[in-house]
Amino acid sequence: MSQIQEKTEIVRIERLTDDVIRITIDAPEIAMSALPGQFVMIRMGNSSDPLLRRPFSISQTSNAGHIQILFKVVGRGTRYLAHCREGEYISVLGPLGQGFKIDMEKTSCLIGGGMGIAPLLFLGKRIRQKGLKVDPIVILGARTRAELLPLLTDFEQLDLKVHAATDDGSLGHHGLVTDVFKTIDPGPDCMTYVCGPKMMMAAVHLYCKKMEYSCQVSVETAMACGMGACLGCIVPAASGGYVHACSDGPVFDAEEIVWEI
Amino acid sequence: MSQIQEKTEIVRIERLTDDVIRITIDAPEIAMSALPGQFVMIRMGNSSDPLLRRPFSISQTSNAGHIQILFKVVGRGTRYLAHCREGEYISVLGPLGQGFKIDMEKTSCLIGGGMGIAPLLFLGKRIRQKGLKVDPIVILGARTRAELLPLLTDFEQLDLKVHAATDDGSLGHHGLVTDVFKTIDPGPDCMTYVCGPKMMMAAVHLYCKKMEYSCQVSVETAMACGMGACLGCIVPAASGGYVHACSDGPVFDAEEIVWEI
Amino acid sequence: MSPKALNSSASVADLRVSLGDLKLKNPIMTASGTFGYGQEFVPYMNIHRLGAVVVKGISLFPRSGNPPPRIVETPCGMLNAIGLENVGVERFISEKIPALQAINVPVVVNILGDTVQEYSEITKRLADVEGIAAIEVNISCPNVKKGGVAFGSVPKMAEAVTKAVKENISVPVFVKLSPNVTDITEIGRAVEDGGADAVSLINTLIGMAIDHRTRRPVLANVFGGLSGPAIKPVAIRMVNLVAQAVSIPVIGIGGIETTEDVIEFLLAGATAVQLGTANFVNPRASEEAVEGLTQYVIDEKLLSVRELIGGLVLS
Amino acid sequence: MSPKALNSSASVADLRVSLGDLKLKNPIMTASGTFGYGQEFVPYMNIHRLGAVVVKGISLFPRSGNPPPRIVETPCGMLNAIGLENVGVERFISEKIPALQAINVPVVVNILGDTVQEYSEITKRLADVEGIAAIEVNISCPNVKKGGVAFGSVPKMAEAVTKAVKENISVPVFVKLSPNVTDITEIGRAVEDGGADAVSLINTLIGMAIDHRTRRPVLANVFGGLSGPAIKPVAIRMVNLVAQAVSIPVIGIGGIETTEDVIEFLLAGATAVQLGTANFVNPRASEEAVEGLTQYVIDEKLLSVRELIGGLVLS
Ligand SMILES: Cc1cc2nc3c(=O)[nH]c(=O)nc-3n(C[C@H](O)[C@H](O)[C@H](O)COP(=O)(O)OP(=O)(O)OC[C@H]3O[C@@H](n4cnc5c(N)ncnc54)[C@H](O)[C@@H]3O)c2cc1C
Ligand SMILES: Cc1cc2nc3c(=O)[nH]c(=O)nc-3n(C[C@H](O)[C@H](O)[C@H](O)COP(=O)(O)OP(=O)(O)OC[C@H]3O[C@@H](n4cnc5c(N)ncnc54)[C@H](O)[C@@H]3O)c2cc1C
Ligand SMILES: Cc1cc2nc3c(=O)[nH]c(=O)nc-3n(C[C@H](O)[C@H](O)[C@H](O)COP(=O)(O)O)c2cc1C
Ligand SMILES: Cc1cc2nc3c(=O)[nH]c(=O)nc-3n(C[C@H](O)[C@H](O)[C@H](O)COP(=O)(O)O)c2cc1C
Ligand code: FES
Ligand code: FES
Repeated sequence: MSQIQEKTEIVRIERLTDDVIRITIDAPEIAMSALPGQFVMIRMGNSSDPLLRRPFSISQTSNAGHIQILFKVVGRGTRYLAHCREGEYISVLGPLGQGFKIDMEKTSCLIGGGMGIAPLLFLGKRIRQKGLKVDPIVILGARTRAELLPLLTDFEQLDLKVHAATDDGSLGHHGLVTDVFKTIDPGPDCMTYVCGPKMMMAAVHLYCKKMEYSCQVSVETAMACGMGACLGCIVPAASGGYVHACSDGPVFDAEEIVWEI
Repeated sequence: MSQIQEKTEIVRIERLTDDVIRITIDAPEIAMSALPGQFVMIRMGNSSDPLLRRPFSISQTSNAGHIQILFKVVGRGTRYLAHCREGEYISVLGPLGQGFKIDMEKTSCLIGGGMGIAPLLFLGKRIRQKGLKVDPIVILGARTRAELLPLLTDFEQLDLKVHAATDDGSLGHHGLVTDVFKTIDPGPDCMTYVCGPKMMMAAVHLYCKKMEYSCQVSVETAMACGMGACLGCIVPAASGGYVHACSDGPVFDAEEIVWEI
Repeated sequence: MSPKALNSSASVADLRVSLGDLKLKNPIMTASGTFGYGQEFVPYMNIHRLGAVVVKGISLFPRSGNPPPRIVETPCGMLNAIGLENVGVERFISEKIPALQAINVPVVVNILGDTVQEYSEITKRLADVEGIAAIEVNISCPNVKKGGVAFGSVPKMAEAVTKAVKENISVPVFVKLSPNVTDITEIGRAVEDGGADAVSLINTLIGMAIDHRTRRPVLANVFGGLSGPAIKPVAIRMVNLVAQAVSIPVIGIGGIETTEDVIEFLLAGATAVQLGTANFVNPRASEEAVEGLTQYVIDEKLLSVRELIGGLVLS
Repeated sequence: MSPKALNSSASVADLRVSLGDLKLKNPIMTASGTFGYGQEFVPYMNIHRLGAVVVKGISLFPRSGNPPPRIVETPCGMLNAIGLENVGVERFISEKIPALQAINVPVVVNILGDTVQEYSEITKRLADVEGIAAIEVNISCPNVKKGGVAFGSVPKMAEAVTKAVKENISVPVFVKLSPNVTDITEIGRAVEDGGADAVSLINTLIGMAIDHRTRRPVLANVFGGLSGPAIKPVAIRMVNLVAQAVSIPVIGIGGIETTEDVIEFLLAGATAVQLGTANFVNPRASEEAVEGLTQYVIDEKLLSVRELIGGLVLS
């Protein structure tokens, strides 16, 4: 019997802002095998309402067998999760999906917006561990300083220099992460890893196309199963037909999918 | 706008045994107007599953505006309630139904079994306050000493002598409350107030009939609304047709209803 | 939403809708069988703020209904087999109507029968009674003359019942459709042909619950009607289908609990809505929906709530 | 229940059931479209413990299915409009069957078509393929030749499809009924007449969800199929009705999540059951139901699980 699905204990809950929360979960099997860009599906209580699990990117793993997720309270499921207590048990399924493909030959550029920053921390850490010659470039954006600051700290602890951008200019560049990206020259062999709002990812993808950078994006869709069984999580594929966000993704080469902009 | 329905705060949670819990709720309007034998309908969370409110007898009220309910964890609803924390808010509807009709002229005999003891405490207190000449007779039964003891204490604090009976003989009489009742002579003018398992109430009713005592019983049925609107909570009436447990009861003269034994 | 904001702006929000000749101050009604005879809710809410109240189904003679158990909770819903317990049309007129008139809200009388004849007779009896805003005809009952097939599942029968009621009364007649049919639009068109002023839908889906411990059906009646949030997706779709198939107004019913639910039913094509099971969970649900809808009309700067009706955007 | 107790006594619990000529080691199956092609669940459970696996519906040619969004959560349920995305019968045979054979569990192939002709052709193509335990015919699809009326809602059409499949294959044929009909027993009898070896029911109820903010249907396809616990009461009743109306076995489907649910469906008259949406919530649900049912048969000292079938006690 595989141990991928677990009754896992919440070991820490950190309220980073009013509606952004980080939860540390004791899930050794998941922590051991997870790759950056993969996600977990978490059950929202024991009731049949809400019925379906909710997907969250794995934002960090630890050698102690913990995983971390970072989420914003947007609806009933996340409200439930926000109401959980340390010591409570939740049911976690994972690690799921195809993560980022780390390219050791290129300059890495991690670009994240809002909760899309979550998987990039895990990615940044892994890149650090692999010991790439050139330091990855990290560009992170959010609405406000209050939202962005707690997320930056993690990256800085990895000794990664972060370029910040906020919608209100309260931290770093006043504007979009793409603006910042355009001011940086990573050299021709650049691999961008992007996660954030759809419009932001589309903009980064367009710029990468122009600059002939490679670009991987992590997409979000509605999901019922997270494991390729329901066929609910499709994204139109550039080659025609559809790909499945949960099993073919959530990370795709930006060229693989159709961008409706 | 009537304030009968409230967002009320749980001010105290006491775990009397593994599965019997007493909750104190700050609900001044309910506390002020409640009568012994009345009940409240409590919502089990914000989810639509479980959908319906659950009925609980009011077990005590205080001048500080608190009400108490005493319940056993038997299913999802009560499990939810058991999981609540002090300081949490729950939605309470009440006071509902027709309570006990206190007869000042007769010797009161309060007979309760299991969670049926809950409304009798409120009744005993009210009878005490009214200052009946003869002390009420109180006979309480439960499965074990562990279950019965914490419930007895409340009555003893009212200076009421309690005759105990337990299924396993670990406290008081080894057997049924009816056995105890039969050993007591309350005199001819006796009003029994009974709440407990159906078989127990039926047995007390039969004995009262034989002895020509008056007998009021508090019945339990499935309930959707608790306020006479759904017509779901019927009990076959001795006069034909049905009475409604939530609005005609839950307290009935035992003669009013049909006892299928 | 602050009550203050509401009161100060309530006058500017136009929530009026019409169901045939019946003008309602807002589209929020309560569903038959879930709101008693109105009186029961007086301690909990301001009934007069509702668009209308639909009372428990009334038959020609009193009925004591089904034996217990009559209700059981199901996932996000409940089954009921009340068996149409009611005081009968005579006592309804003498006892309930006067009290209903006192609460100052349009009263819709839901009626039911076992034969077309019975429907006619109840209607005749109600024809001269003051204080009835409209009749809602429940055609989900089995037709005893036709071997128990529900009036609501055969177009011709549904039309016949509608005609029998229409011929005997001058107030608007709504016909309440059963969802337990292959093609509800067919029944909708039939009752429109029969002269209905509006259609109400949906009544309950038929269901059953079994207690695995006793190995018995939970309900004494074995089968019961499923209501509550569980059925909302089925109801919205049927409202949407029927609203496109008929030209009379549709009253949307089924799992409505919140202002958002109301808006969804209006967008799907309903002119008015009824809240049923929600009243049990929250006796103030319908009044809160009136408040919520008022605020929505203001916030969205709608000229009238009627802009929402059938306003579903299809790309 | 301790796994140890289970293993030591598993041999004494008789969970076998028969669906026509197909003998299953236990009555727990997975529902079409909710279990992929089986492979997806290998990391989470011991698939070989299941009675059978029903694969995603297969059509003559590959289909890419409906555009997104295809799914939306509803109270205690979900709507799906996958649009029957599948690899087509050829790739199914060449790619999926070999992998399915490796997991060592009977495989039921769910098929669908737009015309009777298409159903025949898929069946012919599957007739000689090794490793198919049975065919399940999905007749909820609209018949393109008959103006889009679903095969499953007209008895004659349902019978014709059944016959077309039966004539072309020797393995048992199950026909899967749609609940969106006035009288499901009529369809059940028709497919029995057509030669079906068993009936599976229910497929999804048709429903719709609207996003009140965008004022659009949530699903690109507008309508979708409602599944999950919400529909359980409707499913149990239909299973109970059909089990009494036909003499072939009934496979119960709809909102089943737990061992208790399985027992209820068996009592209602089902010979076997399928878990659908539950697999998404808990990928181990079907295996847990096998464990739970085994323990139940032991605890209740049943000679066989078959004692439960139709064992509903009516007073
Ligand atoms: C692969 C993947 C990884 C994800 N990782 C994270 C993460 O690390 N941190 C995080 O905060 N969120 C993440 N999400 C989004 C997260 O799953 C949703 O926010 C969550 O499911 C909402 O649940 P809810 O019950 O609170 O909201 P619901 O009540 O379901 O919905 C509330 C509101 O949120 C919107 N919403 C629902 N699902 C999504 C979604 N997938 N994306 C955007 N809006 C949505 C709804 O349309 C609605 O407006 C991820 C999603 C996917 C598919
Ligand atoms: C007027 C009234 C007053 C009540 N007062 C109290 C009280 O003071 N303390 C208390 O502990 N309980 C009381 N009850 C019973 C209480 O309402 C139920 O225990 C509760 O509703 C169970 O909810 P649940 O969700 O936990 O159980 P469910 O999941 O609904 O059911 C779990 C199990 O409990 C059984 N059950 C459900 N409802 C009842 C019921 N009404 N009586 C007996 N068994 C039931 C079910 O059949 C099932 O076996 C009262 C009931 C009524 C009608
Ligand atoms: C307890 C109960 C009793 C009902 N009685 C009636 C009735 O007498 N006449 C009728 O037309 N509908 C009756 N209904 C159906 C409701 O009016 C409504 O159509 C149905 O419950 C769906 O709406 P809901 O999901 O909001 O409850 C009853 C429903 C319930 C739950
Ligand atoms: C995402 C999804 C896809 C489905 N695809 C099919 C299918 O291809 N063929 C079919 O006959 N039924 C299909 N169904 C219906 C299920 O097999 C089942 O009949 C239904 O979901 C009810 O069971 P449940 O409530 O346990 O999910 C699908 C259901 C879901 C949720
Ligand atoms: S979420 Fe089910 S297939 Fe992707
Ligand atoms: S519980 Fe609804 S009428 Fe009694």
